[in-house]
Amino acid sequence: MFKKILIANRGEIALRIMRTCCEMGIETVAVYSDADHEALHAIEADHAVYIGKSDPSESYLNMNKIISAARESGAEAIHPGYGFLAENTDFARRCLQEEIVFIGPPPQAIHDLGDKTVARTIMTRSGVPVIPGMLKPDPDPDMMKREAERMGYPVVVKAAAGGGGKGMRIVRSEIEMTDACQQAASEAKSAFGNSAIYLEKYLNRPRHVEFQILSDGFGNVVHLLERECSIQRRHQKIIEESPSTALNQSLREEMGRAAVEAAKASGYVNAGTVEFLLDENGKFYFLEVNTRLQVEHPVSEMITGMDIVRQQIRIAAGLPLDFIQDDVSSRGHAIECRIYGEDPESSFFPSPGKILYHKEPTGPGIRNDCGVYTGFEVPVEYDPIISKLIVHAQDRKQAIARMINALSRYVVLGIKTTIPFLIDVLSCKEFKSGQTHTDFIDVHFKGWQQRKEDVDLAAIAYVVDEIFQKRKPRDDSDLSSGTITPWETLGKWRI
Amino acid sequence: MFKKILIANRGEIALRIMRTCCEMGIETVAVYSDADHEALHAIEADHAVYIGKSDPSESYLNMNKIISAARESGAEAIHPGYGFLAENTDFARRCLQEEIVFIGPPPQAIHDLGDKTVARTIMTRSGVPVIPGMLKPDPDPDMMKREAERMGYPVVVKAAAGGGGKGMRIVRSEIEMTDACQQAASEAKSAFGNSAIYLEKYLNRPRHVEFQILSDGFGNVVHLLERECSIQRRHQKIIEESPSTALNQSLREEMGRAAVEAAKASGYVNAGTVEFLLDENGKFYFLEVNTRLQVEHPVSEMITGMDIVRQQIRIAAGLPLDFIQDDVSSRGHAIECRIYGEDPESSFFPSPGKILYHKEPTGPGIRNDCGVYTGFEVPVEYDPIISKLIVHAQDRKQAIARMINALSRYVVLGIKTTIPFLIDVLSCKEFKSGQTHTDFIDVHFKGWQQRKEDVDLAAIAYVVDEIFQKRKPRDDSDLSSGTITPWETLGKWRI
Amino acid sequence: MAHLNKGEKKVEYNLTVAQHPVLANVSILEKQNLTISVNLTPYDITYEIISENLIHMSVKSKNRDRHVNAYISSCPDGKIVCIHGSQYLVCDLERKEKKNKKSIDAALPDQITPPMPSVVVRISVQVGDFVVKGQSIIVVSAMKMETTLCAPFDGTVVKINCAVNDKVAPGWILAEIKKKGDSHQ
Amino acid sequence: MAHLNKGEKKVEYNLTVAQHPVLANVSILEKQNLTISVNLTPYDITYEIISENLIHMSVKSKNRDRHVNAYISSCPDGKIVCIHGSQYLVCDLERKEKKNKKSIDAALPDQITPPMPSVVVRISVQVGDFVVKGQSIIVVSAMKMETTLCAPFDGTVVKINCAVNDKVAPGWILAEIKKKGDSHQ
Repeated sequence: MFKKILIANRGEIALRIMRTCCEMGIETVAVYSDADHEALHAIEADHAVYIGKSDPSESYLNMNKIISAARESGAEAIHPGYGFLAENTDFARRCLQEEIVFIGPPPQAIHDLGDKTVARTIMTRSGVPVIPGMLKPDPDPDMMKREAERMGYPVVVKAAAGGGGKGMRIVRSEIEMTDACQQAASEAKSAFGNSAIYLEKYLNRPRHVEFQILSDGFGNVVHLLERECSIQRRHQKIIEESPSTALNQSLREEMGRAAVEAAKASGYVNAGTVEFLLDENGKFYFLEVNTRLQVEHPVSEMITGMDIVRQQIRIAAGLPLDFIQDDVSSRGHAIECRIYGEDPESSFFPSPGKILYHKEPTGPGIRNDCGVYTGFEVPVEYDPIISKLIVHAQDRKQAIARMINALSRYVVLGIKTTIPFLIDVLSCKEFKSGQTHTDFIDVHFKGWQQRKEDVDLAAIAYVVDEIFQKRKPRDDSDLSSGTITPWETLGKWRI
Repeated sequence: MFKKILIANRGEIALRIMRTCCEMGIETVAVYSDADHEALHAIEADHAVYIGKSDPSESYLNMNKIISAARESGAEAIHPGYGFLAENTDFARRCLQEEIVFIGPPPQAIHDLGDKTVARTIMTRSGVPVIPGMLKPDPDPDMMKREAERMGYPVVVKAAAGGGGKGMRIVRSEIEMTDACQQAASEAKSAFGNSAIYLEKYLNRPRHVEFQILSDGFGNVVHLLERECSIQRRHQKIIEESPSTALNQSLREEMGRAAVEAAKASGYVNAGTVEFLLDENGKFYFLEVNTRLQVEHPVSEMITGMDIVRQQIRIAAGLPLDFIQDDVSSRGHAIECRIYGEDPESSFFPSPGKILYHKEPTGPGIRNDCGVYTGFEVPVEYDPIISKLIVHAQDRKQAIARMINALSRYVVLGIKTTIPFLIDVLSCKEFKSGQTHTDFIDVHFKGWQQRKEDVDLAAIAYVVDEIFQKRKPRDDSDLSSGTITPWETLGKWRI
Repeated sequence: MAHLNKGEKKVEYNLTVAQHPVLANVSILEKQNLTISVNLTPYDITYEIISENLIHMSVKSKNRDRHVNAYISSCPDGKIVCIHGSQYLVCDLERKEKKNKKSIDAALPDQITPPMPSVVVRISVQVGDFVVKGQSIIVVSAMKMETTLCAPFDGTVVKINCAVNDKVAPGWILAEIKKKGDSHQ
Repeated sequence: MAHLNKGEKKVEYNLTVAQHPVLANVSILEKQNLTISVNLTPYDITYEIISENLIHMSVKSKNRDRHVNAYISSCPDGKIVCIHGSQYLVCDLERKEKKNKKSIDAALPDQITPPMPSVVVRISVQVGDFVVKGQSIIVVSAMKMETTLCAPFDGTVVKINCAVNDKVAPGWILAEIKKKGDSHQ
């Protein structure tokens, strides 16, 4: 087993990986940029290496710096987390050359599955059902218009190298096509360094159901059941759960088999996720394979009792899986909510800044994978995820109640977060009845505004605080320098 | 189902019960004494009723005040937690008279099982094996000496009304008997209002293994498997785990059947715990039934996936169990550590005072049921439990690693706690190999002193803090008034 | 700002709570007990200061008796209060007025400024262009997300103050648009 | 207490850490970098003040290079430092001396005082009794636990300052014992 692992990431996922390393007796090496001198991942690791300026291209995306940090610190393996270099074929290849173990799939699998059009070809060949669409990317908007005409609108412009909803646009009529292509290509270029885009038919009100898979490179491939991830904002998941309310046992088994087939067909090794869209008739289509640890992996950990990061490290160290498909079973119901530093009243626009107060919920069945603390300045340069709040309970109803209570007790002051929005989503009858589709937020929560029922109480609290609280004198200079509070920006913002 | 429940307790257990009530949509009523004006249970409940002075007899042990609080607030049921009135027959009877549901067993069962000698008679009659000893209490030390002579030393003086190690003394020779009887009787009197004591044969190096049971009053009795609770200080558990390393499947089933038999024989209803001692030859003996929710119940919740408090409330509301014994299965391994405000370097003497800083560990597989916060003054009047830290992992080895890491990240400044002691116990090879007996701490950790390996680092941290930390001016008056820090008392303490 | 009439122990606050105007009249009765009328609704309050960021209150009104945990922190514009998971910005209007006099006028509706520090990705217009409300003017990128800054009304682009790849911050005026109505005046 | 020789930026501390005497010689090199020799062992240190209660340090010595999170809080006697789950009381001896001069002499070995606020349950001796080391003198009860205060040495009970059911606190001298040796002087 490895003695030292470098974690080429930051925030909550870097910390989550450290927890497992620590339990396995493996030393951890963090890397950090200028913005992350005081970040939790940098201070909690056994070692920490400074790798450059805050801009991702100068630090977390800079392969040379990551590789040097690994060399310098004597790390034998690199865990890339999610985002940054996690799905970068060149980086995986570079690790191979440098004889540092990349904790993830082999470069070829990343490459093939990273190009959505290649992936679609592989799946088609292996009999895994795919969504109708183009098998090759094309930069020409006119060509795209012709393809769209052929499939029928609405269609989706997607980045061939995409993932996480970046470089993706729904196009409902021809006049939107040129702009959508330009934006998607530009976003794809800056997010993945690859501007190639292609078209897929847009399914009406599908569900997003994915399967976690583990493959050990010795021919053993198992899946750890499904995650339902239909609740999305800006094409990015925000609530995930397992089991899915849409699957019965036979569909679950069928989709699980397809997921294992997809992994085998692509020569996949390590942990990955096979994503499907499920239509209203219970027909499912291959969407893509995420060749990395997913943000939502804890949902599967809670219901199966497994530690997926531990499995990743074991597989990377060349160990075979020590269990088979029949050993995997589901218990209870798990839900994950992503606590983002975003303003849900304003299209989930990022809300970076200093966290003036941070209190995590604790108690039975509550897990919070968190990357911040009171006083931490959430940087503007990176993904605005604050934490993943996960609950596990005996059934879905209990899990929902547990999550609502946990969210209500989660306090983050100083930046806007998704917490009040998530409480409303979990409390609504459509979510409670399991009617979750990828258009859920657009349909039920468009233009959502925070409830204002406690305005009087807030005024009362202000007054009591003003009169009776003995707080140290307010240091306005500290608060306003470099910090944008949501309210400073709101007045000037239009989108 | 109830609309409102009064919780006749304080601290972590009151909060733990509230969590479940809240998830069930049941309003909670807290009660609090002078010492608990700012206690977490009082501020997190939906309602809170002041019930008197800090001395337990004037508040948490005062039946009239608790009953009035329930009347006044309109609570339909009372959950007693553990300790205080939880195992008080008169209180359970009083609730019955007042037509308030007591969330616990019927008065007769509390009465019979509360008198250890009556309980021993019931078990003997039903064929549950009991430890050799007296079947009736006796106040006369000379009579005790004769009984002890007959059984052979060592023997244990026990409070007939006892529990939690209170009113219990091991007697190894005749000359210790008079003092032991006096002390045990006095402690029993003040703890349980009943000074009756009796003798049992002292088993050599037994393990303490107990079974959680649930009985619905409709004849359905199930057990939720075992908890191994051998690691005790001052005859009180401090580390609990499940599964037990001492049980194989057939012994587990045999003991489980005996536990269910014990519950049936005593007419038990609601959640309870049947405690056994297990000797070196795998023979087990009935020890006692705890007729309440146990401190260590989360261990069973983690491995079975059940919420025991929810089951208690359901049963009290007259609902039958909605599962059978075959539905109960164990997954993974769970360990609980009790974080006490005690000084483990000095015979676990209570260490009350103001918590100057409190940081709970969070992350995968970690649960902390906690009753305090930064700034809270741990009162001198009550049990010194700060929190129950529980971990759940795939196997015992992983659970131990997870617990050690969680403990290392748990910071409580201002009072002494069991944390550094627990880290050392979990790290030692005897615990790791599962060689846990009730004499574990006396044998392996007598006169334990905190490791001093980080003295240099502590000095360095002091210096850096002194020179560079911009802390608000120290308010010595605030810190020393009414607060005893461990260091103020240590110099003067001899025991 | 407080108008404290000594002897009566009454204080008046002129607040906005999440942009709603709120007039709060406070009477301090005794230790830890006060009444506050919020826009004429009377409340009877007892409280405990639990920590620097937490006030526990018992709030009685005609219909309800509630226990409330309010988490509070100061911020440059006032205080943030969090109750039951929802955040409210509470500002004292008189304090704000004072502050505003010192600071430069901020809310100019005919200017385009980014919501947060970001990088300019594309500029879709040129000086002199006539633009319609909602039309894309400048696209900026921050936290891995592109945001389009659109025209707030019909008008003419009179100035562009940035170039592609410029790092820009809130308050910086990236483009100025002369409103259609204005241009005819 | 610090001896600061200006120009050199050197400071010396005379500490006790968990009752171990520690002499710390500090040289401040530049921003966030210093060397400290602890009882002659040299360490090279960089640090980040993360919060009021947390200092993150990188500590290099001849053999090791460690990242340390030290949690710190002031207490009346000095500071409590928690590292890897273990707590250390760190006192500055010179500061302590000053303080001690002001306070009454505390550590009298021939007196019996309770470790915490408690209630006297039993008094096992009378004035004039000769007691042997370890013999039970007074039993007190606190936090539901009885504690026996025993004789620290052989001697004679010269005074008892409490009665059963008295509430007593640390520092109160409940009983005084004249040491055997002393009585023969």
